[in-house]
Amino acid sequence: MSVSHSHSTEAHAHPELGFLRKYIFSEDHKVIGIQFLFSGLIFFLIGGTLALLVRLQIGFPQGSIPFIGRWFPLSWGDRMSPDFYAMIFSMHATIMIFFVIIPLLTGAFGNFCIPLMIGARDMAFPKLNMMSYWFMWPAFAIILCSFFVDGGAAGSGWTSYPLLASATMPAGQGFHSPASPHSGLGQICWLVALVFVGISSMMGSVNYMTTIINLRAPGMTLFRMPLTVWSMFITAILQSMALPVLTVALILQLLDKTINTTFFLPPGGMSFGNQHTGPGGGQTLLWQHLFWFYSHPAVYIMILPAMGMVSDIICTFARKHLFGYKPMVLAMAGIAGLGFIVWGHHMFQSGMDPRLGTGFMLATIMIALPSAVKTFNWLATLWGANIQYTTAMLNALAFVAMFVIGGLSGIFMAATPVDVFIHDTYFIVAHLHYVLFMSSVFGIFAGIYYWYPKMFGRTMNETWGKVHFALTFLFSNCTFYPMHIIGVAGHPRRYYDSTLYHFLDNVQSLNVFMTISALLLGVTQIIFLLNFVWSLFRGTKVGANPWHSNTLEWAAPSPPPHGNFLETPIVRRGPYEYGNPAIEDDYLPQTSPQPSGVPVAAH
Amino acid sequence: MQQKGWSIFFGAILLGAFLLFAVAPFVGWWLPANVSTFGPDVDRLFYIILGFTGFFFVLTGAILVYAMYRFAWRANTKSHYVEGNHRLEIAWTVVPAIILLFIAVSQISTWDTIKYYASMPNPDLVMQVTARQWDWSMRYADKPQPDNARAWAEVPAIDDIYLPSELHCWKGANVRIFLKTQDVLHSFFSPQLRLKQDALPGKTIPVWFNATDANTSYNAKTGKWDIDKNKRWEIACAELCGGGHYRMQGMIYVHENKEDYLKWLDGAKEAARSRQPEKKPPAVAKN
Amino acid sequence: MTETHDDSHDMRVKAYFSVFIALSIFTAVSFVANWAAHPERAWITPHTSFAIILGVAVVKAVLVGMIFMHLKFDWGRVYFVIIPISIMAMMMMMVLMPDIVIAWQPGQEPLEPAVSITGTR
Amino acid sequence: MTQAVHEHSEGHMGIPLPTGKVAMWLFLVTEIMFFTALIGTYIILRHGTPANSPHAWPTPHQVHLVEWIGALNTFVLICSSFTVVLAHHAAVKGDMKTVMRHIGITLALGCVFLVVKAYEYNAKFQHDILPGHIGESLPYPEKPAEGKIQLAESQAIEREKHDHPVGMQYFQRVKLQLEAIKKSSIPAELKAECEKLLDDMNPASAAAQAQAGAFRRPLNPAEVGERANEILEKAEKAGVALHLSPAIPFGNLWSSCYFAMTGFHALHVFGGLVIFVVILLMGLVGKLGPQHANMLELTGLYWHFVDIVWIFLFPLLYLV
Ligand code: HEA
Ligand code: HEA
Ligand code: CUA
Ligand SMILES: [Cu+2]
Repeated sequence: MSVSHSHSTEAHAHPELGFLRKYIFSEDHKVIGIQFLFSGLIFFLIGGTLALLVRLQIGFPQGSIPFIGRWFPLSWGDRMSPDFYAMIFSMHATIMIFFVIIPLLTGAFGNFCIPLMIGARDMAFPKLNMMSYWFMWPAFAIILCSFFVDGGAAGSGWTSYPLLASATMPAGQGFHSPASPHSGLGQICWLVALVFVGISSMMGSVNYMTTIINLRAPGMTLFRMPLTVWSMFITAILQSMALPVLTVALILQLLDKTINTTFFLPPGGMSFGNQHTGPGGGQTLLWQHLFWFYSHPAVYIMILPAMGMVSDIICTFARKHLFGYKPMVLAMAGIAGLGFIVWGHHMFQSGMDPRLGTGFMLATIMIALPSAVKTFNWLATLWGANIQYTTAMLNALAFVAMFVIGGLSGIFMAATPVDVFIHDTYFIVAHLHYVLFMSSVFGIFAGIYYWYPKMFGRTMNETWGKVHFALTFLFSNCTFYPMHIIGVAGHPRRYYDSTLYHFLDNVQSLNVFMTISALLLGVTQIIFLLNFVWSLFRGTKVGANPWHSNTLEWAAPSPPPHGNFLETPIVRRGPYEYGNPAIEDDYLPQTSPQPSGVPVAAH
Repeated sequence: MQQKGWSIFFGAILLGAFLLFAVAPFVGWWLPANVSTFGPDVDRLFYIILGFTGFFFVLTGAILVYAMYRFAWRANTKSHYVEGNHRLEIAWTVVPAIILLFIAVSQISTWDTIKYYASMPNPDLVMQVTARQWDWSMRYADKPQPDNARAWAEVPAIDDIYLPSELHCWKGANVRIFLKTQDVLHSFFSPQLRLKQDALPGKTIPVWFNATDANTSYNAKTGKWDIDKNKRWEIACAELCGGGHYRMQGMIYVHENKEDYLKWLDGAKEAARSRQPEKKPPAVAKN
Repeated sequence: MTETHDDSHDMRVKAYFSVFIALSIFTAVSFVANWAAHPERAWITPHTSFAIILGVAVVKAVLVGMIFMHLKFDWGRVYFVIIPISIMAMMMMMVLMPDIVIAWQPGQEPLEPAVSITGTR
Repeated sequence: MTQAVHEHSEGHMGIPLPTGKVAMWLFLVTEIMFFTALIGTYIILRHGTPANSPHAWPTPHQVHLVEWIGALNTFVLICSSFTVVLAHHAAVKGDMKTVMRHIGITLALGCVFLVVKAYEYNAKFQHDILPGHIGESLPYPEKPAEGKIQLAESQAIEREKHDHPVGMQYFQRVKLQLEAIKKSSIPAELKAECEKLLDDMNPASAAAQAQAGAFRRPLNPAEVGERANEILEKAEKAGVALHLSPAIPFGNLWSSCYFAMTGFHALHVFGGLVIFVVILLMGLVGKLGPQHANMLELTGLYWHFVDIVWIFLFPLLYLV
């Protein structure tokens, strides 16, 4: 039970905090959110750079990269070794998911938006909130150091399936793994780092839920909350239920690796050439169950907040009331609920009982339903709108377009017989980048462009923002769309060099094309980086509500002071009163007094 | 105008995406040849889903682009004020629901055929494949159907034949493979047979297929069995298994008929016998 | 404090005490049930004993939850937390059952599990 | 430790519960899932072992688990739950002295629990019932009939190493342990038994005996396990503790589960004890007052949860 001091007593008389308390060990949710934002973006660069290395290898399997050998002794001279390749795509995915998307969506936007959008002064437990950020630091440090430990960082994919990840020598023979050089200390670092990420997220989610349940401003009923808050709420619920399971799985694997427990090692142990593990007794498949029990809900953790944010952004710039507010909320709840019973779709070919496969398939395909409801409601919101093409809006629209592609490819894999062919091919890689990169990341970009003025009091440069958007949209499609095609041709994923295979001869040209697009995509991000930093100091200053938006955060000054609101806002209506014909303006903030002649809305 | 430009930009990219899928089959970027009895079913289901998803892709894309074009910003106008529409909500819940249910249900029987142990046909040929870092160790009994195949899969017999990474069978044979692994997870993937199955440490997993086309013939000149150049059917490993994952390659030899297979088997036995002495485990004394 | 119940404090202590006694007795019951099912005695079948022991554990947990953790009073305010999590917890264990426990195992196949453990007794 | 004081100040919306309590319940949700995953893992792994065979799950006796000690610990935790709830009750009434006394008792009971646990763990270490240490034998096909195919004696062990490498690890472990036992002071009879086993494990001496006429082959790990178990049984009867790894089917898995589950439970108990110490210290410096009733309730919620976990762990590990 962590604890907070009362803000009600000191709300209007803040003692000036020192630099350290104000910007580093801050308990202010906005500062913590921005801290998450900066760390997430830095890790995005690292993860992205790794992705480019991955692409280089696939596009030019025989090519050489001069600096690799100098930095990382494990590689083969000027070329990447296959082990090294395994390491970089594993770390690419790990960093992108656990150190970029989740911290950005829930950490940065969750922290920044929740209290502001429900009209609270801060999170329920500011100290806990601070701790949730600082518990990320051991994870940051460990995951970065793990590149340089003996054997290199983890290299068993972001899924870290045993036994490749977990095989160890018998007690007393050190932490080497007979399975792969990366499964020794590097894997241990991976596990420990993720445990820290998990603890951090768990603290965050308890805090978010409590805040949303108990600290809403007067008048802010549940069904007056903006979808961003709803999505954060549902995400927090997902996290609090799913994360502990991952934590257990991580700890069990950690025990397997360090003290020779046998949770994932089958009876009799396994043999690697002339090296052998200790005795066994457990079940290899158990890890996959525990892992996906978390990680499937986790993919919704990585999309729901983006969906919520995008809904708000679309409404703001479409100047239109959200179409079907309650169905949207129910759809999110439905996705979350169903999300818990579909994890087996990652395991159709894993040797899981095929009868379970049928059940998981039915559940999985049904999850397209709430997603359909969301998609059609977005489209209906745009219908008859008055769309302002700001950078934030463009990114949000791209989210909608790309999520449909990513979601529809999910249906192929959900169908068990088709998945027999498609599983672990580039079709999956295409799917996951469409939903993760092209949906979640576009959602994040949209959120950054949208809330930037609230965070820093200045807008980002719109022109460069649009250039960045257009190029990103173009190149990311060029990078990831052809992956569907090579997936259909059977190109397995996680392949260091596919030119060995006769049936893939045709598609190598596409691989080269994708690599070039990916490099251009990487260069494009420099525009974003420069725009972001430049605008911090030189962006146009703006007032409290530059987008003429309705939600509560725009009622606070930009950037909001400690304590957020000059006076506690009173909420009088839902967040989507745009284009109401009964009033003169085309928007009506949640806090504004009821204009005369307008009937009070039902909710 | 600059406003409407964005809808064209979106439209162009979505159209490009659509066209790439339309063109791909004609330039060889598509499903590999299909030589398995259940393969056509898999492909049919693939096309069914492609049809539905293609339809919804075009539908949503068209609506999005049209709305972006039609409802781009105009000063001094207001958007339509609607909060929702129950009938529409129900419609776009129920229609996809029916389609999705149809998609889901249509999968079940094919899945059943491919994977359920109970519905696997009686094998004409039994073999046991052990995956390991990084090759496939194929074990053949000295006859196509060993007695008590399941037990044979567990306990090697003395006259078994081991071949690294070469899978031999004949056209039309119901082949059953008992799939094992010696170390980590691997996955037996044959694109042309539309077959994929992970090998799970500690378990023995039955897999079956029936090839509908042959690719192997006897070359009297060299005395070897040759694969047709245009029908090289590779086995790939589809589950990350360490550094050599990408080169864990196998080759499928489908003989014309059982006679050919038996002929090949005899040859293989002969070859194995001549290799025998060095291969045996540490000295065995017979008395 | 937001306890909106109206029973007197002494009633509460009484309730606590009875729960405490009940818990102790239940512990003894499960111990005895196990003892009685020991192969040497086999007064009851292992299944009966299993049912008793698990039933007792559930009852004990409910007692602690309801009385000690004040769910009796707070139920109306926290049920929306507890019900989903209970379903989730049960489901997680049950869904794994068919897979790990019966997948690719005897019954369908003529042989013992792929790896069996032999003879040390 | 003060309380969260956002209780509906300024007319905030929310459910009529103190924020701290909401958060505590939500925290318990994550804890429930945590232990569900652990316990679920155990149940599943356990049911995944072959049932109705002699090689099923180890019995408590095999792994030196004493049921009544577990029951005693259950009782200890129940008592402590009772005292914590009394402490909260006293705090509501403002009787801080009683609060201190009850928290003190709870702390003591918690310590008793951990001491008993430590005692149990110690027994495991003494008997070498640790993950990765226990003899787990592999499927040994029928022993070849005498005279049919015989391994050259001196190479038998080599062959074992090749065929059953994991068993050989146990083989080596027992060998070292026996050598240590040989040097210790135990009843002569037992010592002789150990020496004999050691001798039989030695391929050289087996070969020597074979030379002398009687056919002998060195023991394989499964047989070593059998013999080690016999010796252990005799030692137990004689009241001697031998540090010798037993052979127990699925013993490694059992001890993995046992240590993981009870270990994490014990960590939670320890966490609770730290909180109690803090409360006591606050009381000692006079900072504890009726305003802390809420905090005591939250502490209690946590402690009861830890109790409930044990209520399930006890039957699952010791009884069923
Ligand atoms: C944000 C992340 C995210 C999201 C939202 C999703 C969403 C979905 N995913 Fe995805 N998935 C991943 C991230 C995500 N996934 C990742 C990272 C992996 C790979 C993990 C790894 O192995 O490394 C993966 C892998 C993966 C697999 C495993 C493939 C394999 O390994 O063999 C499957 C299989 O069923 C699947 C299915 C689905 C489905 C059905 C949805 C659905 O939710 C999608 C629903 C949406 C729509 C369907 C579109 C909108 C709807 C309409 C326009 C209505 C009309 C449509 C119809 C009638 C069809 N995903
Ligand atoms: C949110 C998650 C996320 C994101 C954003 C990305 C982004 C990208 N991913 Fe990744 N990816 C995954 C999650 C993600 N990926 C996952 C889960 C896997 C599965 C891993 C597994 O199999 O275990 C995967 C696997 C994966 C593969 C398959 C590897 C294989 O199976 O062999 C490939 C290959 O092309 C790839 C490429 C890319 C590319 C080109 C990007 C680009 O979009 C990145 C663009 C961003 C940048 C480039 C950053 C900015 C860069 C600069 C500013 C450059 C300038 C700086 C310097 C030069 C120092 N990813
Ligand atoms: Cu074997 Cu990948
Ligand atoms: Cu999934």
